[in-house]
Amino acid sequence: MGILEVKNVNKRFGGLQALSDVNLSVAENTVHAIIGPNGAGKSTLLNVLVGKLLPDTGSVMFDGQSVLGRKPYEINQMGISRVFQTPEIFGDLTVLENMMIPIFAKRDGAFRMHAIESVRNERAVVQQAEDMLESLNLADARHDHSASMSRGNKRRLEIGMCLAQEPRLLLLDEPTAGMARADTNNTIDLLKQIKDERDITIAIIEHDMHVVFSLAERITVLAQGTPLVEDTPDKIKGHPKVREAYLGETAAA
Amino acid sequence: MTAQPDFSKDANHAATAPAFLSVWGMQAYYGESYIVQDISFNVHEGEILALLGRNGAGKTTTLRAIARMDNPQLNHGEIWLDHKPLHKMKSHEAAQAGIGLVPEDRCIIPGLTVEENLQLAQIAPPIGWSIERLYDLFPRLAERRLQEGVTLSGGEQQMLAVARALARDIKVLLLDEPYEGLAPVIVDEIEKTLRIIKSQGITTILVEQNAVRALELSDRAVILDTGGIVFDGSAAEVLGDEALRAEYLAI
Amino acid sequence: MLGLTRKDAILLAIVTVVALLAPFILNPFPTNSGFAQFNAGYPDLMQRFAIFGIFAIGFNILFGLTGYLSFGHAAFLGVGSYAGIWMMKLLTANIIPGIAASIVVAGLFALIVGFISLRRSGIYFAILTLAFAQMSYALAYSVLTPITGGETGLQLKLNDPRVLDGALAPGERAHANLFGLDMTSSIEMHFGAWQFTFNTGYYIAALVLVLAFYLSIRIFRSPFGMMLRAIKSNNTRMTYTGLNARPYALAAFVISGMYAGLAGGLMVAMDTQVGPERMFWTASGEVVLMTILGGAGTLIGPVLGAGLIKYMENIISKINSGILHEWFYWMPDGLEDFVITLVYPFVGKGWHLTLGIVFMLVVIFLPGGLVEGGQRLRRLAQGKRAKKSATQTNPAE
Amino acid sequence: FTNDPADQSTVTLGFNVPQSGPYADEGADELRAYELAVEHLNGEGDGGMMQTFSSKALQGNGIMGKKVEYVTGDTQTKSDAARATAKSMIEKDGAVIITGGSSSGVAVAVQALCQEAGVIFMAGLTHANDTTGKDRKANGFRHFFNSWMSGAALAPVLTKEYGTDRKAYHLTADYNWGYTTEEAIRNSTEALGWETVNAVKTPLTQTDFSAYITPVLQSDADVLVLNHYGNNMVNSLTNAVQFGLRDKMVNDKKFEIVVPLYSELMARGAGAAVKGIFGSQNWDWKLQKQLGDRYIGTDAFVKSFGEKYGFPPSQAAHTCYVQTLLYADAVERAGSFNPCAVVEALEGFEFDGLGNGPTLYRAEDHQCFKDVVVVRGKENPENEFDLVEIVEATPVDQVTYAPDAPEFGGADAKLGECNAGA
Amino acid sequence: MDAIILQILNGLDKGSAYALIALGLTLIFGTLGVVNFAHGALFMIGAFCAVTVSRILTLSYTTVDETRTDFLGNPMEIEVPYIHNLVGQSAGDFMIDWAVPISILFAIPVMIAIGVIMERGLIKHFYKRPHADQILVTFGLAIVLQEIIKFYYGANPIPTPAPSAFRGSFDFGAFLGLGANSIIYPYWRLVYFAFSLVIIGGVFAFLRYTTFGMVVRAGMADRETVGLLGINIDRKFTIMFGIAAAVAGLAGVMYTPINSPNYHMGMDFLVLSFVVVVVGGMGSLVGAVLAGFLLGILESFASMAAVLETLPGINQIVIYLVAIIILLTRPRGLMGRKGVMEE
Ligand SMILES: Nc1ncnc2c1ncn2[C@@H]1O[C@H](COP(=O)(O)OP(=O)(O)OP(=O)(O)O)[C@@H](O)[C@H]1O
Ligand SMILES: Nc1ncnc2c1ncn2[C@@H]1O[C@H](COP(=O)(O)OP(=O)(O)OP(=O)(O)O)[C@@H](O)[C@H]1O
Ligand SMILES: CC(C)C[C@H](N)C(=O)O
Ligand SMILES: [Mg+2]
Ligand SMILES: [Mg+2]
Repeated sequence: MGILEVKNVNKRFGGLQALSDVNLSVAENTVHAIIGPNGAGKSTLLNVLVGKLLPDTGSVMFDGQSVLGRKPYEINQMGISRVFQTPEIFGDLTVLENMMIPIFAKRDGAFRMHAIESVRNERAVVQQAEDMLESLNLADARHDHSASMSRGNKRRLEIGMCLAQEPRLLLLDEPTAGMARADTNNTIDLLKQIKDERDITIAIIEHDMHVVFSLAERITVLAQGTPLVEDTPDKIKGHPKVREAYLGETAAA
Repeated sequence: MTAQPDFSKDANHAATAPAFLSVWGMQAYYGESYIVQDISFNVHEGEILALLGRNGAGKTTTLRAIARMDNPQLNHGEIWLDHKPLHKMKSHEAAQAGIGLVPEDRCIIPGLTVEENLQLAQIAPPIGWSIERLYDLFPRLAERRLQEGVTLSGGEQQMLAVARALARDIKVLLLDEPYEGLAPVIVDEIEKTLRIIKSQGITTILVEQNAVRALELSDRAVILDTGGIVFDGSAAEVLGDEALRAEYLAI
Repeated sequence: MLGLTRKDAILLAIVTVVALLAPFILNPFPTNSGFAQFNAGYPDLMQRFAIFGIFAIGFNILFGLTGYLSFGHAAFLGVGSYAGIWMMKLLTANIIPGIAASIVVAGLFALIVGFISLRRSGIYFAILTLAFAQMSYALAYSVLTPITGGETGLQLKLNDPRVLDGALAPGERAHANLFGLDMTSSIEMHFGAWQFTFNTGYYIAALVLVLAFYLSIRIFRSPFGMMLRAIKSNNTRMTYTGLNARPYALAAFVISGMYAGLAGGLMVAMDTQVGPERMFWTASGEVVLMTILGGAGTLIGPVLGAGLIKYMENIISKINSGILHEWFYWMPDGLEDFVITLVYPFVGKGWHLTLGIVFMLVVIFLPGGLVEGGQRLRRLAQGKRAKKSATQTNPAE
Repeated sequence: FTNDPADQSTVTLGFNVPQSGPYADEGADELRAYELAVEHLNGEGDGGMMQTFSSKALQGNGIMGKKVEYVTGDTQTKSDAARATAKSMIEKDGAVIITGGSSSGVAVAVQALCQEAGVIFMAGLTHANDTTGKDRKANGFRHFFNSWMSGAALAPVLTKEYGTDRKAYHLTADYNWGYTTEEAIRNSTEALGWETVNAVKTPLTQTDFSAYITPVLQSDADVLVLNHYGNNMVNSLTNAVQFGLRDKMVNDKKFEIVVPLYSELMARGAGAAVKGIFGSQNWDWKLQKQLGDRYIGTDAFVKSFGEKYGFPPSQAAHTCYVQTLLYADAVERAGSFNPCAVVEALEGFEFDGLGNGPTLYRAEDHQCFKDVVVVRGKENPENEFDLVEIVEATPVDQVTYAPDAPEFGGADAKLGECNAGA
Repeated sequence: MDAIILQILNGLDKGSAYALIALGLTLIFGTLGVVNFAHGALFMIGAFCAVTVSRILTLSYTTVDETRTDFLGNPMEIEVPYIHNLVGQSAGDFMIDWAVPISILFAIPVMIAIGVIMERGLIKHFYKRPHADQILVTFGLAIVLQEIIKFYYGANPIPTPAPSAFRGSFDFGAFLGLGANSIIYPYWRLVYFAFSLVIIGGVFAFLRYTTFGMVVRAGMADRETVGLLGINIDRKFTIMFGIAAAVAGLAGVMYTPINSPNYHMGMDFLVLSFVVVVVGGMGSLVGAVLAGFLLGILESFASMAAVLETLPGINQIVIYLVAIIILLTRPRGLMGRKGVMEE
């Protein structure tokens, strides 16, 4: 039994069957990639997992518990973190503050009033956030307003914020899109390192095959809302249907 | 400031053809921080120029400055497009003069359907490809024509953004990371489209993180680093220069 | 110090000192001079500065931090006032139970209103709060007359029970007091032509203001404050980081409702009367304007905004043509009349015009409110012209 | 006592009137009257009603030889704002008396404040019973008449004009003054045989009254009583006339509209709609001309006011002017600015020559008792100020009630002790 | 039964007033995203356009009539309108009588000019500023406009009657065969109702059947991008503002015979019209109009004595109560669009 079990999930948008009968099992402590053509329903699936969308039918179990019907923050508290396709960060806050918030959320749960203590006195949290920034190469920008960062950096920050929560399942929606090659490689390294260091399951959506093949242990190919195949990277690479429908000639080469 | 600068003297500019789009001494800033400092480069008619550099190098800033968006602001420099002074224009005037920008976050307009997004591009002259022709190029959009633009999948939005630029009769296409978020097959598609566009004589500036891919398509390349130009030459030159690639592009 | 950074501690110290010395600072002109009109150092106005300062500080905790624009905050102030005066009528003219009740009742009311209104955001939230406040106003004015005294409102009466106080001797009246210290009692001091009034009620209000200000600094700098700013910045990220934005916003709403209640309680403590128009939408609008005028989201801004509006309302509105003639008597007659015709529309009954113009000027030229004005002045004084220097480091050629 | 002007050559009066909000024009007229009164007290101008005033204590040399100065404030017709300006006049400007205002809510609030602070309050426009009823205060005085008096004066005239077999429908502004006025008119008309078919409360903030007027059309009422004032009155009356109420016949009688409390400014606002409508007033500028010298003082006042400002004074101006003279006179007679001495001098004071005929400031509740003027909107006005015609002046005994009348707080209503302050 | 019909009629009439006022507001507020607290002031200025026109028409010179006396006993001065000399006595009287409809011609250019000046001079700098700043600046402007009107026209309401031809009432009862005089309704209110429908329909058609509407909607959502497509959005916004101001002003002109205008009538309507717009749903013109009618009808019914007997005070709060219920059951009001003014 995987840590994440998706069974018979269906989702319609008006006349469009965005997800049809999706079954997916993600094994604990693996990196599972979901790839597929644009509009295949990958992001929709992710939205179902984090509680942003409610599927029409089907079940989603995380670690033996159903996530359906829970609020997004509850699902997050269960241990699922998500990086968005377009960066979602706290633009009005400094980079350091951005990093502290998930650490607080991790420590204190969904709601806790610390109305009187000072942020500065939360040394442990500040330290942890600083460390995280350091490892993301963002330490220099710690007092900058995060809104004025370039987009690549915003995305890195967001990944860092999710990692800082030490989730059990990390969902990444195209984490390296728009990142410079160097940073893409850094991100791959970062994710690998995280995976080595702690128990974490990663589900990643990505169109950059370099990233997918460097990280993934298993790959599910989604097309028109249905899983087409699920296999190891090597098998997927050679799969004729996948090559034709998705990879094309250059990427597969 | 009004006289058109003489580009031929500067060794840094390729002297193959008269410059079609020329950027000279441009400085651009947001608020009080100067991002792009004194850059000059030329683009020639019909060519594809790859504009490369790390995250935060100032590529987007450069494109936005050329398209005369409100931000960044220009504080020095001139931009000429086909004998017209872009630096004196507002963004809608620049657009009417022939600039088409596909912004990096796509900027699909909320509240409008796919088709309305395209129609919107065909209100102000000059108008380009018909909507039918665009649907032909991106059948996926034809299927989704009545859906609200912002609910499209990431890749579909990218197609819509490119299509929207082509819906206008543009002279220069500014593409900010057009491949981002697209399935490899689609990237191939768009690349093909770009070649078609090029063959029709449209000049393109292409910003792309996948440098190799971009360079293979381009005639020339400009590399930016922290707001300044560090390289201006032919695309083949970059592909051949290991050190350059390693230092500024990390490939 | 006190758990504050140096900068915050200095700010608090300045506020404290200004509050303590307000009777001097606000009365810069000798009593007999023509400019005595501009003196604001009399008890009632000083109390109003403090009370509306508290109201605005509280409002800013909600609006400045979370960005939720409540257009019905005056309801909490009004409800606080009613609760306060009932305590003073039923229990004792000592202000402590009254103020305590104001805070508690306003807090509870805010809890209900906030719980419902926070289900929506943006303008929808603003209209929900407005609707609650307008209903409170309308009901207090009419149907609830038995409880609220209707249009006339409530005052202390001779025959109020006041079970904790002893019976009054004939001829005596009940005075709002703090363990016998009469709110209305003042000490006057004369220095030559200057006169300064030290009023008990004002000092109590000022003390509460300083405490309220201190508390708001602590809230701003706390993790809670950071969470509130996070809500304003990106609610989506907030929820996908495992944080439940609703209770945070509700807590901020209730806290700011309690601040409003406290202000309402202090109002009846200083001046033992309540009327329903305290809850009318214009009163809610006023605190919004105070906060924006001073600088939303800044610590000191709301207090400045409150001060400016109350100053205009009480000082500019009282300048009548007689006073103008007194000021300009030294001019030649024709000129005097001309100047007075020019100035007259802006003072006295035209004070609203001046107010409107000030609103527009401030928001046009100082987008960050009065606080930004202060910052610009400081920058000017320090000769730091940030923009110039930036240009110079990047010379054009 | 508070703000004793003993060691000064001047004395400061506080004129607290609405200068913004819907009653700003009324406040402006009140202020004109105050300025005129100050002029007269200081011996400038023609002396106005000082010439006709039965008490001759005033010399035209200020009050007790001190030159009269004044400060003004804007009540905004809000009790909070009115108390703030009153306080600033007392605390900052050293006013010994506060006077003015144009609503009962404000009057009650400021009166209570003056009681606390130990200064005299002379009310301006306030018509609700409560001001000198259940909310009466030792330091507060009202020259203006009140709801009960309106009822007592109007009812006989109405029954005479319209008969005793009438069915009345009341629209009442939903606040204290509305309640007391409705009660007064109801009680006095019902006593004379009218039936009240319905009484509906309308929100103070209402601007369009059509939804309240149409049910009147449907009822079998044949008289509509509008217990409204200010914009409420202007709008409800205009609406009622638009809906053709005045042209209607019900129960074979011509439908009639009554507005218990008239005001010249409001009549002007309602325009042609006021024609033929009955109401009551405290005073009218044509009183002496039409009803003779019982109302002596009226012409003198109209003359000084008219010459200074170019139009006749409103009843608001009149009552404010009179209150100022009465205060000054009381100080002279008491020989002191001490509020308690002034209270003593005013209590039970009988006077004449101030335009209302013989008048008593009753000691028990500090309410003036005098004739009430019943008026009707004029059909063919001769000029823009000639909006109402005087129907009769109801003699004072018809409008006098017991100080402990239930409408006025009964036996519980107490003036309390006068307060002279610190 | 008659009572119900009358109350519905009333509700429709009142609703059309709300809808018309809210319409102008929603053009600026729901479409351009500017929280315009000066909208009430525009409505008020419209009303004073009517006052001004009737004052201009009655502009007079004075002759002294020795036979009559004024209130001080001096010879009476008689005013003779110049217009009598210009177009003759009867035509002059006709024009004076028709002052309100005539002022429409005057109000349209004046209001458009005011709207355009306001947008160019002030509002255009505030599109990107926070709503709070917009509130402060437009509120300040509203106060200034009010005070100017108060300075010149005073605070007291100024009666501005409808043309005498419209002063009577229409007998619906007889018309519908329900018996004479059972349901009568003033002509002018019917005119107002019809006028509202025409204006509302006109604005709809303009926004619906021209691309203008789409461009403005798009510009509101994302100015930058619309600029990139070669469209000069600033100009469209200015036009939009001018139209909105004209709509507000016309609503004001036509309203004057119903209630005498005074300088703060705008503020009295302001809050209500915000409520109507928001209940209708941000960004939806249809919603605003629907909400206007809905609230108008509900208010009418809440004013009935029978209702008030069971629920005292309901007339005071019905609009707010209904607003709360609607906003809680429908997140974006009746027909609001997603993402408009939700932050
Ligand atoms: N809210 C919505 N309403 C209607 N259709 C929607 C909505 N959200 C998504 N869709 C449609 O559902 C399909 C799946 O979208 P989804 O975002 O899941 O694709 P994706 O696999 O993530 O694609 P990409 O790789 O391009 O991001 C698309 O065709 C999209 O247009
Ligand atoms: N609106 C803004 N305000 C202030 N600074 C900005 C703004 N937008 C971008 N910047 C800054 O300008 C610099 C250049 O940004 P730009 O977006 O041009 O980079 P880029 O080369 O496009 O990078 P990427 O590859 O990440 O998109 C960055 O350091 C960024 O922080
Ligand atoms: C001014 C008064 C005559 C009427 C006013 N509404 C009051 O409350 O008394
Ligand atoms: Mg996607
Ligand atoms: Mg970029």
